Amino acid sequence: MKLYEYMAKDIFRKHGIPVPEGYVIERPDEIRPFEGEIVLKSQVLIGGRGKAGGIKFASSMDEAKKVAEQLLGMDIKGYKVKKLLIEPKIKILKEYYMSIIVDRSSREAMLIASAEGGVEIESVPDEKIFKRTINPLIGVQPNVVRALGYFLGLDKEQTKGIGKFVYALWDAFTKMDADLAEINPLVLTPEGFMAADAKFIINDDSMFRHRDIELVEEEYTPLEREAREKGIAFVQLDGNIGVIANGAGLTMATLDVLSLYGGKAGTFLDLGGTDDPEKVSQAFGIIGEAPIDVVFLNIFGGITKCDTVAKGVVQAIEKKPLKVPIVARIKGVNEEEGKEILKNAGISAFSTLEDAAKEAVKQGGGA
Amino acid sequence: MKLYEYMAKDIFRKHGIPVPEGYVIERPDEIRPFEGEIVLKSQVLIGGRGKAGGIKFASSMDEAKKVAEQLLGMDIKGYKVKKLLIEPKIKILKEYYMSIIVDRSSREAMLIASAEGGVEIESVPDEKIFKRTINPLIGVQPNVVRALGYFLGLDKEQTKGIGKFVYALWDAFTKMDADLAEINPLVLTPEGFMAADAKFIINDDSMFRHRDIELVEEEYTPLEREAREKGIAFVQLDGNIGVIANGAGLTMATLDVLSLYGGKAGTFLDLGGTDDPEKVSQAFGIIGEAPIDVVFLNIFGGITKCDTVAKGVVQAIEKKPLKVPIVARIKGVNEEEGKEILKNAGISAFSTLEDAAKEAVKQGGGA
Amino acid sequence: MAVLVNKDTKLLVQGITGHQGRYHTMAMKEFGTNVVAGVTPGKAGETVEGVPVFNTVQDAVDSTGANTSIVFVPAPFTMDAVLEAIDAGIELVVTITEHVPVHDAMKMVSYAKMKGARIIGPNCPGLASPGKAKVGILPNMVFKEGNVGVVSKSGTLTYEIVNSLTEAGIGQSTTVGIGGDPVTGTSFIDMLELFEKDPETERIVMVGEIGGTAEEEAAEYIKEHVTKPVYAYIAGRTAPPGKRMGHAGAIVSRGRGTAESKIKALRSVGVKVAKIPTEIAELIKEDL
Amino acid sequence: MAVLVNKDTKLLVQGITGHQGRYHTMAMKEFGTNVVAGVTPGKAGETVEGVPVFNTVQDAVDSTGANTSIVFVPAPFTMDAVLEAIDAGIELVVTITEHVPVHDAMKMVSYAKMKGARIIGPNCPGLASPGKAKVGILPNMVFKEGNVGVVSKSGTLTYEIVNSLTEAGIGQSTTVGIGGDPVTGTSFIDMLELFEKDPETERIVMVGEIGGTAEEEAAEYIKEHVTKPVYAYIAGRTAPPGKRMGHAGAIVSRGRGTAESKIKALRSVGVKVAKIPTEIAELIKEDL
Repeated sequence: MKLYEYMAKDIFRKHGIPVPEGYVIERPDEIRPFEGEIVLKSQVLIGGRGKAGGIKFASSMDEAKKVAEQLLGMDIKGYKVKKLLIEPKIKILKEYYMSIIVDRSSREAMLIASAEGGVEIESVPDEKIFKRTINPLIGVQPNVVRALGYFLGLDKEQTKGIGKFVYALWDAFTKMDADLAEINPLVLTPEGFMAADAKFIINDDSMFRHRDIELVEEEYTPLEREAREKGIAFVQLDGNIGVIANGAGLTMATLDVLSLYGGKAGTFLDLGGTDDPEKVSQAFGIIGEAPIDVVFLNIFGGITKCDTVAKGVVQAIEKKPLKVPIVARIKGVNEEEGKEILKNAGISAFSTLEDAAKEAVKQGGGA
Repeated sequence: MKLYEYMAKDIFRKHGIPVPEGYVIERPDEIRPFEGEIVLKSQVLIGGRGKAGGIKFASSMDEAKKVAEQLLGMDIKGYKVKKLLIEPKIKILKEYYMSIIVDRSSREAMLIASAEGGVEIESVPDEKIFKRTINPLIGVQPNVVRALGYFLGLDKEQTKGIGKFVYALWDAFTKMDADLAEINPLVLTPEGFMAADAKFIINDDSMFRHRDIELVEEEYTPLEREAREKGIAFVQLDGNIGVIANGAGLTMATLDVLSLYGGKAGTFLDLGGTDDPEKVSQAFGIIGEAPIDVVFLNIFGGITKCDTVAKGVVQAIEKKPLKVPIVARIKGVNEEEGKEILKNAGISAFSTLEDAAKEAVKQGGGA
Repeated sequence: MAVLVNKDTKLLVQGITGHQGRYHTMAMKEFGTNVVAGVTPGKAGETVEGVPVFNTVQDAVDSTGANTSIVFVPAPFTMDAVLEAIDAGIELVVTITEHVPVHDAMKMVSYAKMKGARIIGPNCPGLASPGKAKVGILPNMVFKEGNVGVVSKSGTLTYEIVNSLTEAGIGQSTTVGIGGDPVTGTSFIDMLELFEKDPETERIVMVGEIGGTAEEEAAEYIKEHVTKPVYAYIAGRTAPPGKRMGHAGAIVSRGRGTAESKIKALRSVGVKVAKIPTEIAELIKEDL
Repeated sequence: MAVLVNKDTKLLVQGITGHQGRYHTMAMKEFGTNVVAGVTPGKAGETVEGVPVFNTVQDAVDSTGANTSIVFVPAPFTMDAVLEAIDAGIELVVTITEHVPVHDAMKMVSYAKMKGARIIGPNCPGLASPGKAKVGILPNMVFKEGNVGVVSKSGTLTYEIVNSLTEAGIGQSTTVGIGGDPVTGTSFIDMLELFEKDPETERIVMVGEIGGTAEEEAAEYIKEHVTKPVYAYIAGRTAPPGKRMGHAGAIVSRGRGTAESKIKALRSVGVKVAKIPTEIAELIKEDL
């Protein structure tokens, strides 16, 4: 789950990472009196909000309220600004980049840092990026901090300062089950290092350990949110064919085969290993609400039998009929029985993915 | 460093292990008013103090003071009682044993427990002892606690209770760099589990991380304490030959060879890899204070050269002459030069350990 | 011979008294697997499908000599179950459970490495060597004994592909589902190494998907170390960036993990990449 | 061939700018060791005995291809130095430093196991293969090339024994001081295994001492796995219980770790145990 900047900074603060003293507002009149200059930061989950005009400065109450009015409700790349984080403007001597991620290749964590901060790390050349895997059982050791200090060209005192940062970031990363904990820019101020921005993704599978964290679901469409609540793996796409299949890999493959024949999927819905009629019903309920022209059901029967899934489908559409046609492809265990059940409900069922895909594309009005 | 029971219980308390609410006294009049019954426990580093009469109960102030008077100053197996730990008497339903030690064979820690508590664990038959190695990088995991609960015949609630104990003991063991953390007996009271006794040894090499812990040196003789302060590996033994050698293994071997010829060492003094005259001087200063009849110096010259050690020896005895004769065995690099230097100082130097040992035994009046 | 499991496999089922545990104990026995024990804390003394249940893995190992384990326990307790198996000396721990926290996965994989054990999964369907043993939830009827080694990140998609191989008369030596999570105990490379060494395996099928760079790394490995013909299918060509396609690992983000990159890397080292899953059987047939 | 070190050893000295580091860099070079790099944080760019110094082990490895390391850094920083070496891909880390906290020793030994590296020590004199290389602080002049493998918990006592072998005309393949601490990276058994496999080693000398049960475990191992003749000396026969004899591991406590028990165990599996250190050379001579 991706967190808003202010939530990420809360976590950082709790784990000892220095962040600017800020507060969150939802209305312009919540701005508190201030001296000097403040920064108003739109709280959205998408990157590049600075360039999109989502971050502004103000040096008087009047100006601040005007800016807040302008930012709140603004649309940034499809995300609506509902909250602003208000912080004093920081005096920045230098900007760095630092993050810890789960590294798939090494199956360990990875510390990434660069003296080129404030820009997307992807745009920094490799030789300017410090990378060290951190084993989860041993954690960050002093030699990693030393190597980082040398790489970034820091003096002894600064290395000590950034060391505290790394240990604290590791603490936040591990205790909060992060997929990613990123500080960009990590800024050097006259008072030392500070996290000027913060990005934090909590591993979805670990949320049961972090019930105190406010749920963020902005990154999902309303329909995706509904599916998540029901525990259904569902992604909304921009085509017009509603794909349901069993298994993530098979569902992806179904999308790909449709595309080969000129079709475009409007949904990715993975039934998983279930043939529970209730679950199948819920899945068809979700699909029914998506803006699609045809449903493409692709089932490979293994542990889940074709006929039980077919029965579930028929029950589901009897309970709440779909407004669009269904094209099915049924293969595997009890294939014939499954086809028969679907046929009786008026659903054409194919054996090969190719034939079914072609039919779905046709019914969807494509190619 | 072995801790007194009250120090061990302080550590336990800090790490969340329930212990009786007690306090330490050095004078009988420090006993505080109480209700019910109290136990007065002599604080000595030796086991078996209960059988030796070092633990007493009292149920009135008068009785308590009388008992305290009797215990304070008492001699238990050569250790003088200077402090008493005063605790309320606990209602004991059952006694268990639990410890965590550094296990040499597995190079991990080991959790040891038994339902046969209150007796020396060495006297408990193997099949009644629970043993599980705990890897230092992963720590105690829930499955270990489950297995322990089944082994001890605990119910689910009790297993939960003993689990808290194990986690807390692991915390104390690792954070305090223990060689051994032992609770015997670990008692089940109507209020749950509690550490009735406590034994704790902090790893000597880790003391630099635990400067806040009061130093306990009771287990050493005054001369051993002096040597420790000077950083000299010195052990006082009950023979009359004062052995100095370089290297722990060689010093032990020297003791053994002496014994083969009927002699008995009065000291174990390992010069280590040093040939620094100041260090050699200090070593001879220590040896000079030990009740011995002859000094046996055994040097194998390698990285340390025989002649430099010989020079150091001569300097040392010139500065402060020994009251007893020195028999030397010198072998290895610059052997001849070393022998010459010693000979000039009136010290007979042999090449073989056997010859030298025989001479030392003779001069010591033995065999 | 087959890789990882064979007739010497003595299987322990962790979480045997649950719905999945029970069902698959039966299915694995039907496949011919020697299921010797089950573990569910507090259920010692019961039996499931004739298999004795123990409180702890150590008890089960001591009583039955189990050397392989399959884990069905719920995600919050999976790491503990896997560590328990490793500590009891189990050499191969097949972890079926999905939704295991990724930090738990990292820890258990590191611990397994330290103790010389192998984990397959988490979030995987397990593995099957037809004619020998199955340790997993793959459907029994899709397999046929033969000489193609299959390694895959997917579940159902794998069954589909294996089924099409079987229908085409192409048997399999071992089929391994390594799981689609970001951190798994066994990688494509690990399996390629085993298949390359296995005298019974003549051809290798790799089923990948978007996310991460495991397929690209596998391509590098194939170039240097694999002499047997490799066939591949990569799912997710049309998945949009930033959207997680079911599996926790199946996401194209920050320009990494695209199907194009994987397909290109595999083709460049001579791997035949199929456009649709069932095409793999055809590609193999062409080469026979 | 010799075990663990040979002409391919490219040695890195951690803590090279300290007194011990400097002295032994020279002595190891004199022995013929290929010392390629040193590390002392903050001293990059300097040289010691002609050896370039780097700030980090990774830098040293990247620049020189070092594959073995010797650690002279002070005890409070030893674990960090060892972990740094392991993370940089060093395969053999010889840890000379004494007084390393035992919990640090346990952690670094576990970590090495996870990463497939070997630690010798801590608190050990290192190892020497005459005619090939020395990675340690053992005195150069006591060695002679030959076919006896020596493994010992001691320092000076080992030099004494090796010297007596050399004086008797008996050369050594490799001499390894594994250290006398309670937890060490390499055990008697590890070395027995290597010596048994090494074609250049014909006889094995084991120098043990009181404390622990490593010698008893070695006896078990010898019984099952060692075919070459083994000779032993055990120090500490007359050490009183409860008194630590210098080495952190050398203590007889709770009735465990006595010399009698060790000698008995070794004799029972055919090991010839010497009464005094120099007798080992005589026992070997009798067998020649």
